[in-house]
Amino acid sequence: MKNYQTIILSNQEIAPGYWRMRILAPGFAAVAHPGQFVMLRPEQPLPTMLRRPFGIFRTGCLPPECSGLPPREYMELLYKVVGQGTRIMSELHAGDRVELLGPLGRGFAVGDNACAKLLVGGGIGLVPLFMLAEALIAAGHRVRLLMGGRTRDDILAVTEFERLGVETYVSTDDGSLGEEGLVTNVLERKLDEAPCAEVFACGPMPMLAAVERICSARNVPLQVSLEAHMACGVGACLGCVVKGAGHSDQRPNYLCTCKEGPVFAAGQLDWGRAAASGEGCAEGGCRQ
Amino acid sequence: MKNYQTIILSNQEIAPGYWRMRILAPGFAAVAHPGQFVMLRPEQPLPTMLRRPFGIFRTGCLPPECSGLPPREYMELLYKVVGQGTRIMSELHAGDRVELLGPLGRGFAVGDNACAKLLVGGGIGLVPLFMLAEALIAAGHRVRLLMGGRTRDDILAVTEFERLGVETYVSTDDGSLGEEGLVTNVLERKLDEAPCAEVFACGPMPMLAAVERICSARNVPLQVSLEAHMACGVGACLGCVVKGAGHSDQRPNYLCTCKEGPVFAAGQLDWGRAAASGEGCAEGGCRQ
Amino acid sequence: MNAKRPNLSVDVAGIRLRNPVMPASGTFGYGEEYAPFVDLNRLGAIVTKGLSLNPKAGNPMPRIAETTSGMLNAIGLQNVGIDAFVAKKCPYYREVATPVFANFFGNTLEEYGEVARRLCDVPEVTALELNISCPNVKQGGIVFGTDPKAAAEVVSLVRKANAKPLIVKLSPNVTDITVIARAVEEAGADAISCINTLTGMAVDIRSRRPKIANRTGGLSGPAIRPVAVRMVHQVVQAVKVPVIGIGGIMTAADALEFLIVGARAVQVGTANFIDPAAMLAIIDGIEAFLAEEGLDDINQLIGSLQV
Amino acid sequence: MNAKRPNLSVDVAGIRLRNPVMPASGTFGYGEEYAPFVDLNRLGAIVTKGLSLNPKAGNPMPRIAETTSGMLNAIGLQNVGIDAFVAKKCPYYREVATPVFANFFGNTLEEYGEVARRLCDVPEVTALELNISCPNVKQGGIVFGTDPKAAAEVVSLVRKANAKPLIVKLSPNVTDITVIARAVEEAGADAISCINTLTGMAVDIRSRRPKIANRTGGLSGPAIRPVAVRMVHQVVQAVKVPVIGIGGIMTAADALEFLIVGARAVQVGTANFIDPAAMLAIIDGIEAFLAEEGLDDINQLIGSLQV
Ligand SMILES: Cc1cc2nc3c(=O)[nH]c(=O)nc-3n(C[C@H](O)[C@H](O)[C@H](O)COP(=O)(O)OP(=O)(O)OC[C@H]3O[C@@H](n4cnc5c(N)ncnc54)[C@H](O)[C@@H]3O)c2cc1C
Ligand SMILES: Cc1cc2nc3c(=O)[nH]c(=O)nc-3n(C[C@H](O)[C@H](O)[C@H](O)COP(=O)(O)OP(=O)(O)OC[C@H]3O[C@@H](n4cnc5c(N)ncnc54)[C@H](O)[C@@H]3O)c2cc1C
Ligand SMILES: Cc1cc2nc3c(=O)[nH]c(=O)nc-3n(C[C@H](O)[C@H](O)[C@H](O)COP(=O)(O)O)c2cc1C
Ligand SMILES: Cc1cc2nc3c(=O)[nH]c(=O)nc-3n(C[C@H](O)[C@H](O)[C@H](O)COP(=O)(O)O)c2cc1C
Ligand code: FES
Ligand code: FES
Repeated sequence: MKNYQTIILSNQEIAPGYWRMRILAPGFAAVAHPGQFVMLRPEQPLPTMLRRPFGIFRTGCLPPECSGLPPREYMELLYKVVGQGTRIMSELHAGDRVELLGPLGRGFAVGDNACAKLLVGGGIGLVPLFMLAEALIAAGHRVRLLMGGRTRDDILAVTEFERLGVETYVSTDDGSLGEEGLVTNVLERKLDEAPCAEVFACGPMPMLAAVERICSARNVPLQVSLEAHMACGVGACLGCVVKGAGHSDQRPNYLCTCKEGPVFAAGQLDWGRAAASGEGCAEGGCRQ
Repeated sequence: MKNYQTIILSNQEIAPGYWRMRILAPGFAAVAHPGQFVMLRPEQPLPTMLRRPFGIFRTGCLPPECSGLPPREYMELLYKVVGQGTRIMSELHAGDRVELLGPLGRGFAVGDNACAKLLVGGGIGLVPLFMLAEALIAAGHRVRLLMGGRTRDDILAVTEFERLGVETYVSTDDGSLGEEGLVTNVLERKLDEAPCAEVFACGPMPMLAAVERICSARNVPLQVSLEAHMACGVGACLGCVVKGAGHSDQRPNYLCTCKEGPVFAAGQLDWGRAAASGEGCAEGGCRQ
Repeated sequence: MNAKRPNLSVDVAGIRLRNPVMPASGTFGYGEEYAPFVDLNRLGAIVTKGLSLNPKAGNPMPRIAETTSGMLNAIGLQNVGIDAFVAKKCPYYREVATPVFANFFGNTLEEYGEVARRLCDVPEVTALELNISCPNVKQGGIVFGTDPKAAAEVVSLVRKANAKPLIVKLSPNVTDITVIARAVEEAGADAISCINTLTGMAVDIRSRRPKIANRTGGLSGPAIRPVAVRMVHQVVQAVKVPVIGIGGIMTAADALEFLIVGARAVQVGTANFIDPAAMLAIIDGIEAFLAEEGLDDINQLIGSLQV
Repeated sequence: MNAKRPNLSVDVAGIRLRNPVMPASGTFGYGEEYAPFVDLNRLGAIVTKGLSLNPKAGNPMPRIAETTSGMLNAIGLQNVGIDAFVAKKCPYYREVATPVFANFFGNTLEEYGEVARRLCDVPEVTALELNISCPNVKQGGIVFGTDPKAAAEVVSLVRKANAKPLIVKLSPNVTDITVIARAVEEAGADAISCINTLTGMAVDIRSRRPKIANRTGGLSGPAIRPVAVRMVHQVVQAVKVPVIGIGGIMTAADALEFLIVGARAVQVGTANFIDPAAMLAIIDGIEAFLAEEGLDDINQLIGSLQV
């Protein structure tokens, strides 16, 4: 975990409203785990000021150039323009300065469970699954990606997963790409076909809640990556809490999304309430 | 007076800390008078928000291009980086969008007085004198520019005045360019040589106060261009007032720098107090 | 898409406004200053700068300073005085088909009363906006608007002096704004506008001097918006009369926050300096929002906060 | 240039600090969270998040929202409780050579007293920072810090319960902060810190819901700085005890504004989120400013406002 004052190497729109930003980050790859995130801020006078949290899509290295430029390690974000902060990000160019805090939080736990790995991504929730897929493939696992989105525009980077050797299954709400319907339908079918599975999911809260119901009904291990509004990203402000399992007002069990997450084993969380709340993330607070 | 939503054509550092910005402004030249100003704001999310006032240095027109680009009318600023707003301006590039309100205020009155015209500029105070020189030369007057600055870096655009046919006399506090000493010494000498003169001055308040003493002692007509912190630029906020002649708490005589100025005949202002205050501009309020 | 344009008109203090957007006092001159940029006939109302019995000189320079997303001003309520206003500024309003709200203040109860009286027979003025954020010089400088009794007293006096619709503008520099709001409602206010500026200060670190000559000044602009939205929310729940929301409104989205918490109309202040046509963009933006949300009347949006 | 480095150390409530810069409560965790970015031994002090007698759950989500140049938070004073603090967090402070100020609060007088008592025999805690911006549940939820009598009462109780240096942190949501400041000084405060957050609100216009679940939250960040500087200026003139300035400090220049109006030290809050090393940059910036201005002691700058 480090505060990089660094530059953008490239920033490109890859689908309507979705951008990919490559940021120079020496030494980052060696310490980044799948599922971790960063807090980012353009280094310029801005009316918005808080850093924004983004998953780490991947890390990589540019080879040395004929011009004599040495190899350059980078990390990559995939982001969706949703508000002022991400809009400003989309207007940045190669060479513009950014401040990058990370890698932060607890990522996916990759255990020795030999069952098939099912990665479930909803829209931009795909982001943390790429490095996870890399790690699982490297460890010799069979990896499938179930990718859902509203329309074909929300289905991202699938060919990159395929290049890793991941089997991909795409579904869209409007049927404009892949199967028509919810990604959770695909998940149910896959689990019915092959119940020895482990599931890793990231996406909007209603999707995660459905995934949790499906997995807990079948006793399939599940890890989810959550989102929450964050100020510090390091466990200091307690702004990003979610309710943990067994939470009650009398016996609060709060978990910090930034520090104890963003990835949680499903059993750590209070699904009843989270599902009922319909928020973009499970609700709650920081366990001390 | 119009609110242009337009673009920058160029923005270049012409001396350490001094920049020249050319802004596309169709129709501007036809209505701009020497001594008027604009209120400028980069059209991007910013932590600073108020527009900044700048004198109009000159207007011009780019000829049509082989590429087919039609002739483009522009206006030009000369500005000094002094704080956050001007620093942000200096980081803008050709093509960046700006909002430009103007031309604003009352400029120099060019009467039929046949005496020699002495233009006295201190540092960036030179700006409004260029269009004045153009107008005076066009009207057949003999025009001299007495230009003062702290060091050679503060002496700007003198050759451009010379190209108009203006005789220029440079002085610097440290003698690094031209005569060593204050521009007011040069003014005294010139007035002693040829007392039939009319003086137009813009620069820091202590300089203007000295110019006023020199001119009033000799009964030489003087117009000065003042600076004041401005919010609206159009006479609505009353933030930019200066004390007019005969002002007292009982019988206030306030003048709006933005609307009744920025150029005033010396006799309109309350010099006693202004000089004593040592502020960057005469002090006061808006006459109604 | 809705073919019919949504209704934007609202009723404030018995006055029908064509839309809920008007300038905040002191940021739009007497209206005329902005006529080159804004068709005054498109506004919900025109609000004049603060008027007093006698012409007022205002504070020494510098009077304004920018702060982060805000500005401080200490204009000192400089104005032409009520008689010059009536004689020289009012005739212009005859050419404009928009209601005019005359904002005014006094340094004593008597002054407040007298200004109100002199506005009785001025047909160009539709309503009064009473600014109670002024020190009561007779009572040791305590601000009328920070004490519920003093506030009520000045409101009932003005209420008696002039029968025009009466809007009372509250100061945010108080522990509990609902106490003041209830006091002025009981004393006869037909509407409440809030907030005026928060008292603030900024220092030039090189000269060690306050950035404005008066030392402290009123903080306005987007910086104060969350405080303003909170206070409007509180006041809307505390009183029955309509509330006009003010504070840091730069965009239609900002104005909508106030309307959603229950403001019947909004005033736009500092934004006029940044973009002279800000109010027009805000009106258009509100209309577009209603259309997007499938609402055909702005009154469906007002007070629609889900809690 | 001055070859000798200027003196930055100041005395607050009888404690010598190596420099006047410390975190604001609740924005720096217990200190440990920021150790990867900030050498805690470079700070003037460490201020803990607010502690209460029993562990406190805090408010529902969402708890934070960004506003223009500010943020709203309604964490709800979630904390581990005083006993867990002493048992689990304090040992870490033994490795740090920086005074620790324990910020705490209660919902009743008794709770305030009891927390203070339990901090008596905790050598790792150098001083107490008493947060009186909390509702008094027994007295109908009126905030201790908005009523001079209630404020004085809680301060004298704590004063008796614990002999450590006592800093009292004031709420800005009051009509006249000097009244509260004088009351807590008389009741035995050794220093005053101000300001806590301004109460604010923001609304999501699409969902029509408040942006934070608790509806209102505390506004912090550069937006509030002018209000904070004004209040510190007022309090410095009203009391004799040292004042710690807080509110929207992002840079050394911002901190210097507070010192110039008379704050003996400053706390940095929201800035820590934006730049984890903000306090170090501020300390370095203050030192550089003193050198540029030819001052060899920060105490020459404190209170140097020219009016
Ligand atoms: C651990 C984590 C990983 C994330 N990874 C990605 C990613 O890889 N790609 C991507 O596009 N987005 C990701 N997000 C969501 C991303 O942080 C938000 O879309 C972004 O902060 C929105 O900022 P804005 O200024 O454009 O939107 P605004 O709505 O204007 O933001 C206002 C405030 O709300 C916060 N906010 C708004 N939406 C969210 C959200 N969904 N989650 C958290 N805070 C939010 C912002 O940070 C800001 O403080 C992630 C969020 C978290 C918590
Ligand atoms: C009529 C007029 C014409 C001007 N013409 C020019 C010009 O041609 N070239 C040029 O370089 N400068 C000119 N100035 C000065 C210029 O407006 C300021 O230098 C500029 O506003 C500083 O902004 P800043 O954000 O960089 O500085 P900051 O000091 O950070 O600004 C803070 C605030 O103070 C105001 N301010 C600071 N200095 C001045 C000043 N000297 N006059 C007015 N407001 C000030 C700013 O507008 C802003 O609101 C003119 C000013 C006036 C009133
Ligand atoms: C320069 C200036 C002058 C003002 N003059 C007055 C006034 O005369 N009377 C009044 O009631 N409010 C006055 N105000 C307060 C505004 O009407 C408004 O309440 C405040 O600025 C908050 O709104 P804003 O954030 O949109 O600017 C003034 C504000 C500014 C910035
Ligand atoms: C997330 C957050 C949590 C806070 N928690 C506390 C707290 O527990 N106790 C307290 O006295 N102040 C608390 N505060 C207030 C700060 O200490 C400080 O007074 C305020 O944020 C203003 O300073 P700033 O603008 O530098 O952030 C908190 C502020 C924030 C932003
Ligand atoms: S974001 Fe601050 S604790 Fe998680
Ligand atoms: S700048 Fe507003 S009146 Fe001159």
